[in-house]
Amino acid sequence: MRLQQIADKLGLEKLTPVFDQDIDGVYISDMISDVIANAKPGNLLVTVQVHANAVAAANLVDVCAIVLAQGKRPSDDVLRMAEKAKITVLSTPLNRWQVASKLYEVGLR
Amino acid sequence: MREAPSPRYQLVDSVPGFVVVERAAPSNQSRCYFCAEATAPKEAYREGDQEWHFEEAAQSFQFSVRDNATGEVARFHELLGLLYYACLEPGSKLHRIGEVAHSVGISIYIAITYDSPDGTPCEVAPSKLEWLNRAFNDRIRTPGKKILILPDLFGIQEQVSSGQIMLDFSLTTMA
Amino acid sequence: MQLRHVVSVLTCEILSGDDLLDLDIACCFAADLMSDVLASAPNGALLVTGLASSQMVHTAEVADLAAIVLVAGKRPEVEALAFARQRKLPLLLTGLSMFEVCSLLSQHGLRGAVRKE
Amino acid sequence: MDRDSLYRESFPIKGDDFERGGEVATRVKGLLQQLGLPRDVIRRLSIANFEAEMNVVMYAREATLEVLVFPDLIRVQVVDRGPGIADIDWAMQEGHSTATEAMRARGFGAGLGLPNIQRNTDEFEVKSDVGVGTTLRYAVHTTSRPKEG
Repeated sequence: MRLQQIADKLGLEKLTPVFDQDIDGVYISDMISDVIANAKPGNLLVTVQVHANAVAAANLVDVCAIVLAQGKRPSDDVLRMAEKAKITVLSTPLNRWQVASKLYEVGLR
Repeated sequence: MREAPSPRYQLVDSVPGFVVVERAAPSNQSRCYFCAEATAPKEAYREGDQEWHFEEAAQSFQFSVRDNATGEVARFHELLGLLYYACLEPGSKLHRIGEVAHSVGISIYIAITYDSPDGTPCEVAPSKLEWLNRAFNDRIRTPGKKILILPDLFGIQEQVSSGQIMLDFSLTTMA
Repeated sequence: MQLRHVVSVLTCEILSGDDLLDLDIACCFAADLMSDVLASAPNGALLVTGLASSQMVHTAEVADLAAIVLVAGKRPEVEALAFARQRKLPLLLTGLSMFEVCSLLSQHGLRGAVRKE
Repeated sequence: MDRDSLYRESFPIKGDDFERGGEVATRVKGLLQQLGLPRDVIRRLSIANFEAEMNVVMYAREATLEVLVFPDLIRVQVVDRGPGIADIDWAMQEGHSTATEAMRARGFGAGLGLPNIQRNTDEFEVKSDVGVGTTLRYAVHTTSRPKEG
């Protein structure tokens, strides 16, 4: 499934331009070490972590996008960093649980 | 989900633990080490004329890299964390170098290491860094994108804060 | 959903609270940042987390949560386990990821937490 | 070279070998540490060496980085076989160092981190033949005499 489709279906707010690509699975964590160890390339990373290191880790493991749950918004510096690394940042007022349920409903595994 | 082809170099044997930061009195020297115990030790202890006190702990992990072609395994016990160049002060030397590399698709990360007992940073052998680079690059699927993990050629280790290194500090803050 | 149902859906190892499996779970909250749990988790929720330190159980106690599922095969700190047993706080382990836990439980009808304002 | 060096060592650099980018700078840093040089000297040389190495990795086919140790300075010579630099003055201008897209569009190969190499060294010289390659020579003065061994 494409990132743009997911963003539209879940009504996610785009904090950066969408760098559209195929999504391969979902990884939910707020822990940088977890993301480095376990997230897979092409994963959609769902988190409330808005620290610059979330972008640094996302870039390192080549996740396709970051979905910030609970309406979290990073600073403009962090958004610029993400955009530069071509990592899409999306935001939703839903919490992680709700995001997970919806992603599962639309068919992500 | 599509099955990715099995990469040659792989992160394996992930061991959870803590990065423990401790500080000595009276010298006020600080150092950090990895602790794979279930609980980070918080008791103060003496070493020579210094008394070391627990200062902070962050959840972290250590891992090995396996070469699936030969079965060889290298453990990265000296690696504390990675520092993304973009997390550094804009205009600093490394930030500028990182920007240049970024413009040709290379993401620079600096391997930040644990301290040896005398407080100086450990070093990651070049051959091991090559494995680390291959392990991360084998996972990349974005065409043209490359990860370059460098040792601290630039002497930045002493200038960076734990917040700039990819670690899970402040996870447990109950603010 | 009863806690025993959660255990079977996620094939959990029960570290604490094996006598509390009749407990009824109203809803679920997934988080690693404890400040987030305090701010947003409703009482009685099942906490799904990857944080293995004792702050995890302390936070669950303070926020009056029903039980904890530790994901991705992590083992809790010794102190965390002792605290959970002492306070009769069920502590479950699963090898599944946070996404798998959330999506499986929601498929089985468990609701997410409605955000506290 | 107008006088003999105390020690010299050559390090080959291969172009397009990203995962080993920085390896030569790392090995040279180890050598400089063994010589007991001041930390600032090591840092400045390491930055210059890394820049030079990355130039090769990004733009050239192959190169040799040679380190020459003198009592009062460390000299480095990087000879690459690559596209060369058509307009060295332009490549040396600050600001052009990061404009790689523009540089590539104008046919510049190396020259990417040249101003930074110059900034970090006490002597700096660049010679280039388009289509043949580029030779960088730079040196950092050591304030203290290198230790034996």
